[in-house]
Amino acid sequence: MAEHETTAVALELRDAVRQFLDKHATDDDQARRFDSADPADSADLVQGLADLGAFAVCAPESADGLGLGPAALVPLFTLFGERLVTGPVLEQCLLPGLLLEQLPDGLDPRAGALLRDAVVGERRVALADGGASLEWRDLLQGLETGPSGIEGTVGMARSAGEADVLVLVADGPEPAVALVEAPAPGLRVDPIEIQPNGSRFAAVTVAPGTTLLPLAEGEAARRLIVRIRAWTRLLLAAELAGLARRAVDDAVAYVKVRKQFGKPVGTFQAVKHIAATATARTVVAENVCRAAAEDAAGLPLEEFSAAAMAAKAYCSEFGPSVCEDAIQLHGGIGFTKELPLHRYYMRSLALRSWYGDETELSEALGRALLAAGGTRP
Amino acid sequence: MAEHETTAVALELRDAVRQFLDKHATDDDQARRFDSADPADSADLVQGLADLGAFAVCAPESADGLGLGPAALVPLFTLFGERLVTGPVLEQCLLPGLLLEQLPDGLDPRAGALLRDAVVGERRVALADGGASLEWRDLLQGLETGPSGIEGTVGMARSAGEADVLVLVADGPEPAVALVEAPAPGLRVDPIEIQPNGSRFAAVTVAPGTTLLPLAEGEAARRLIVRIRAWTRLLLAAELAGLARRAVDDAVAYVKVRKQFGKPVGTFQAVKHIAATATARTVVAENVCRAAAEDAAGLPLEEFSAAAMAAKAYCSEFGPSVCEDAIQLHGGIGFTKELPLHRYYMRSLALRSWYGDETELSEALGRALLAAGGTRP
Amino acid sequence: MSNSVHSPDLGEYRERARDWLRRATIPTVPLDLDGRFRVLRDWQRTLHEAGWVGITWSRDAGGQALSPWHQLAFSEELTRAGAPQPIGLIGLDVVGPSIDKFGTDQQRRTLLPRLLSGADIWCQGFSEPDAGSDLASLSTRAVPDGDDFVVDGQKVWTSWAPYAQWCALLVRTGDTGSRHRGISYLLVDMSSPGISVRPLVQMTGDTEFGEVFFDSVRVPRANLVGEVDGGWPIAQDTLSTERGWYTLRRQIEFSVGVQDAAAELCGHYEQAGASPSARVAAGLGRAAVAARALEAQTRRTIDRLVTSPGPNPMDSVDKLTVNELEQRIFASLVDLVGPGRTTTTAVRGLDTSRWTKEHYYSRAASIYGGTSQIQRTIIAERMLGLPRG
Amino acid sequence: MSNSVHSPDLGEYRERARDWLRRATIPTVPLDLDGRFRVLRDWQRTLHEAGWVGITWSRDAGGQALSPWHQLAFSEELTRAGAPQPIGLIGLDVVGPSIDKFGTDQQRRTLLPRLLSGADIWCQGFSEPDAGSDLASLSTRAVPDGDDFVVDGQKVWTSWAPYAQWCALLVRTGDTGSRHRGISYLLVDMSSPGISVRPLVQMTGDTEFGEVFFDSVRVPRANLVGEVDGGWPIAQDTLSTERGWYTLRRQIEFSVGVQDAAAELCGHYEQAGASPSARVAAGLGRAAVAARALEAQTRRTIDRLVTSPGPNPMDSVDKLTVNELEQRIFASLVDLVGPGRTTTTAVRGLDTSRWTKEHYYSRAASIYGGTSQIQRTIIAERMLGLPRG
Repeated sequence: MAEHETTAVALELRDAVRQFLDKHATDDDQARRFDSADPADSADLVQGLADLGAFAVCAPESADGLGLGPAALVPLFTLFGERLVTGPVLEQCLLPGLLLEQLPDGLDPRAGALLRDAVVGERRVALADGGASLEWRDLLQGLETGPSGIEGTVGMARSAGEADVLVLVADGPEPAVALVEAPAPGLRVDPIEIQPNGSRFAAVTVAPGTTLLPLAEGEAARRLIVRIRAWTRLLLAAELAGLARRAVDDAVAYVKVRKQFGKPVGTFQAVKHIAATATARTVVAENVCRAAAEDAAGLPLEEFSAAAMAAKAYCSEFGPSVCEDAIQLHGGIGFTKELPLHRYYMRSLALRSWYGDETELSEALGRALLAAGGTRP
Repeated sequence: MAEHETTAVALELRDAVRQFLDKHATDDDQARRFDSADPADSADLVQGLADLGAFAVCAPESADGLGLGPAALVPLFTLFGERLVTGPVLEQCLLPGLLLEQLPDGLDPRAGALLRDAVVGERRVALADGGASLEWRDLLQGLETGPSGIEGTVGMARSAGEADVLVLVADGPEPAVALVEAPAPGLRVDPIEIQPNGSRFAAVTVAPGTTLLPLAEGEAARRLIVRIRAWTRLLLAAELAGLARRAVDDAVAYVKVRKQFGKPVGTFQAVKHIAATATARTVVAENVCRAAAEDAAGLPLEEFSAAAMAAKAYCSEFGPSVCEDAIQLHGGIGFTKELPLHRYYMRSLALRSWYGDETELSEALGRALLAAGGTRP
Repeated sequence: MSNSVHSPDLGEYRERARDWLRRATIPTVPLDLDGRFRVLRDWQRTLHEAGWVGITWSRDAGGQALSPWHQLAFSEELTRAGAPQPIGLIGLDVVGPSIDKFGTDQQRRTLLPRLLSGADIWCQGFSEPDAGSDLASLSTRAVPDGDDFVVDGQKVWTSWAPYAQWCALLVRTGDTGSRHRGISYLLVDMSSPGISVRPLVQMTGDTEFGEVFFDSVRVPRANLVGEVDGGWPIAQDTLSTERGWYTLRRQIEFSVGVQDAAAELCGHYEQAGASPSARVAAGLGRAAVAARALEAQTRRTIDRLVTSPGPNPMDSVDKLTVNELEQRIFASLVDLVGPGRTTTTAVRGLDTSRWTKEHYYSRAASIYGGTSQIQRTIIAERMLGLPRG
Repeated sequence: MSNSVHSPDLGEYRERARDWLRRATIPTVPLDLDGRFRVLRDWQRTLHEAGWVGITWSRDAGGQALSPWHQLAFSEELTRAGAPQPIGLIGLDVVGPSIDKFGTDQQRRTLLPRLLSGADIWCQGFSEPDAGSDLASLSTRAVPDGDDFVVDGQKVWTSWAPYAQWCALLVRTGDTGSRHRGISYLLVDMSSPGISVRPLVQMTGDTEFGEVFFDSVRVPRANLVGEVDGGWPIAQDTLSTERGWYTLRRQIEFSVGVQDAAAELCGHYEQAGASPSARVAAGLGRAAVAARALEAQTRRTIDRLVTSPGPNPMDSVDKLTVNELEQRIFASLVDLVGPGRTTTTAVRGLDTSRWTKEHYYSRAASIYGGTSQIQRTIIAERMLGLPRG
């Protein structure tokens, strides 16, 4: 497609998703889904998004995808943040399409079939990657390449308990990426008791000899892993920006009507300044994601990875902080379950440290910058 | 002396110093001294403080001291912060008295004489200690015990260029503390080019075989080093609290008279809130120093050391931040040399990282807490 | 902890408290609200029988007539022993002292003993949906009718409302625009007809706050404290004391919290034979610095409780400081569980559920009991003398 | 850098700029103010002769009639080449466009060519000691007298005042209380009798700001821009554009600054054969995140300069963001020199003098050009629609 066609399709999809969410993701719906440890509570939402083509966005047209590239997911995830669309959506939107796009040649036929099924929403995909944190690698553990293929344990894999297909990432000295169908002999998926955050987690153990569908090895795998993590970070950042947007919009609306001392609290300069600061940070959060998406196609992989880290670092820091400002602007009611606001805050904190909070990503980015001799990234 | 007598003497001294500073440490005087790399510019101030007995505060009465203990220096250093009393004052107030008090028995006679001279202001004392920073140990380097005694280089020693007597701290596997008279064969003191900050620095190199006056070795030295560093930190913290106090007081006075939009800027809520936050932090900074001083006599050394680290960490963080608030409250004029405020800020930044900024001290304190099994310190 | 304002030697008192606590059966507090209320009320009775409740109250009012330092020392020992505070703090810190100081003999005689023992739990009906920060604009009306007042209106942020036997209620008895000059202070039996309660669920899942609705509730005139329209100074008088005690109790909880976290981490690293990262050490240390700063600040609070009780803008410095440092302490601690915060799994020995909940709760610190914004305005105007709008 | 609003392909233009810069003699800027002014003015002439000044200006006004993206690309290349900006930015960004848009033909013809070439350096007489944030309250008076105005008053924060040939002056021509309705825009020859200048020394030691005193200074009526009492909208119109360009230029300087710091550290660690600590890496990374965030934000600034020039509350979002991120960048970088900041010694390869100075200067970011407080109020009222006091 030409660029303007791509943009038109992306905008059309976003509008369709927005209309769907207006009906099927009201605050009450999302409250129910958010607190639930049961995937069944978000099955209708996931199916609806599949029907709209959300999981086909970045899949190549040859695999029944929309061929818009993962950059088109960024505005969608900002919307998902604004509407608190949670559950196994990120992995499902990103991974099948990205893998099909990156691995078109010689892809294992069964793997191809599984991924194409996922594109149309007939299978659920999750990611087992020990690299979802650097500082907490002891908690995350990870997979590596053993004598008979990928093996090991990932301590926390998001949505793995409800997945039919797991993307396994081995990031040791011999990098590899493979699929595994669940259930499978040798594969253990143990759900973890969660605190409400919008996502479910499971520990994933792959025993030696588990039947895998290899996707990439060596340098190709290393690059694929960098790419998967970069896009995951950028979409998480976009979701965080959306959460911040919704929180600050709610807060601004509230301080216009809420009265104390005989006038709207939004009249008070202290309130204005908190709202203004939170707004500016939200605008920057949106723009830092948008800029990374704009750059994705033109940048070398390592530079794009750095841009995604920077976006995630910014949004990890200011997403939660904007939500905190929004709670403060609401006063006591902002701290209760009377309003949806608290879920936006809880979600933002959950996303903050998933694939790196601002501290570990700043360190990683600093190291990348030093490794590159001070030039980009 | 009984406790109430001690307090009375300390208060009397503080009042006398205050009156002296009113005359001899005006803003103009301090501007001249602050920017100067020449010790001669603060010689009169140092002599005045000596005459008032400031250097005798914590020396035992047996050594012509006031016997008030180093805790009595804490309010004095808050005052020094408020009045921007800089130069070689901290080392001179603390070290002779503390060493004479801690090492009464079997002290080398020459060392005793030097320290007693310093108590009455007839010699200048400085400290050569690589432990003035943890993170920047590569810059600070340090001394250790060699075959013939203490040797090595301290990259930055405050006021060392103008000292007659250096206190050498060797903190390697064989801790030791010694004095050296300057000049001495084998001792090099190389002044470092400074940026205006109220202190001068020199690099100190002690060659093997330099004539030293040993003060302590082994466990006694280790404990003495902990004690010297703890008091140094606490007095630096007190000075930072005083700098913050002066900055916020100036800013509050300014916003009461400075008008914009037809009224004093202190009328605006945003201005009020910055001033209030800065005030609260200043009060806490003062109190955290005062509390550590109150506790000094009753706490085991390691706990007092932790209390001093905490005080320094708090004041390192909020001393400069209060000055930044004060500059912001002043608007453009706060950023110029028209007012003394900028010197308070520059001084606070210089003290922030001397003997540990909030980051390295938090880490050190965390490690101390973990080493103690979670109980105090 | 030493103090500057002639603190008495508390060694013996502390020893007695420790000794008693060692022998006492420290209750396990259930998570469900009913159970929690029951257990904590029983615990207050136990404490009261042993002479550990109303420590600073006069003997006349059923207390121990000891100093604030004694109260603080006991609170410290209680917290260090892992024991909960008595449940009736609103009664003990706010309402009781008001009744003692401003109430009638009859009120003192009938209400205070049951308040101390926990037989009666009190709630506080001050805030309203449209009068939170601006308390003086409250609109719950009390209209005299024979020997009663008839009360209509709504209160909010009333803690333990569904469980309380009594409520200290601020009501408007003056004209609509009378603000603080037209407010009276009533004591209301919560079993009176016309009272209904709706719990408010907080982000933490706790539900001890609620809304209380008053629909033509009859309150005997004998339950008025002070004069008609004279309720404002009564509320102000004890609110300041409450704030002081709140600061002191929270500070103790934070110090113990930091020590608990350190002990959890220690246990983990010892068992794992590993050494904490710079980030873990610095995060714990950052919390410890904040806890110590707060401890230092509260020494001056207690000086004030002894030497010059009553409203003081320095109370707002305390409150602002607690807000800021509480948030810092728990942000620093919860930061150490990283991505584990979405689960209940212990991370590096840390009790993830506890620290995430404490962290969520800390966000309310800058709102409840007067927002940080209100405190800043009080500091600026009453302490720094900056001109009013 | 890609852009969303149809940015042209700048590859060739950039290549031409790079090529020119490679061949040009990049000046070394002396530290003393006289030398600095002289060298930078010469540099502007050199740039102008090569067609790199007034890039977005119309050909009619002596410019290159290219897009803001061209200007940005050239500024980037200039900074990356280690070359200074032309000195006459106030003329180029603020005064020149005002003269071009609102001035007389005579003003355009005589003033603009010399402004572009650097022959005339302009300063801006807007702020006053009692009219900083509240510019509309300015009180410097201009009274008509024959063919002249007679100007009396004082301006402050006038950059390059001792060196400027011309000053764009806002004066009060209306009644005392007329605020923005009684302000006129005059062009004043700085060699006119009655003008005196006092430099203000900043914390950084820089002295390019000054106070300017006007004592019965005669200014020909022909030097009025627009109508009498019509100066306010002229000033507003270009102040917004200035803010946009300021943001863009600063962003480039920050990005290059972070890269310079990284290169300095790299050189050190390579030479030392050591590896940076977590704190060093995180500090550098933190600065890099801030620089990237600002880069992302300024893409939208340039979109705005192209599609909807003129005052926009989003300008205040930009300014607030620059303030916050500039302070963060330099606080993060100067933090890396630790206790070395009191000296001029390089620490871990870092140019201590440079980073301490940049850090000091960054504290002015939230004051100069409209304080952060003013920006927040503008955002709240004009963008979020919060009610005015």
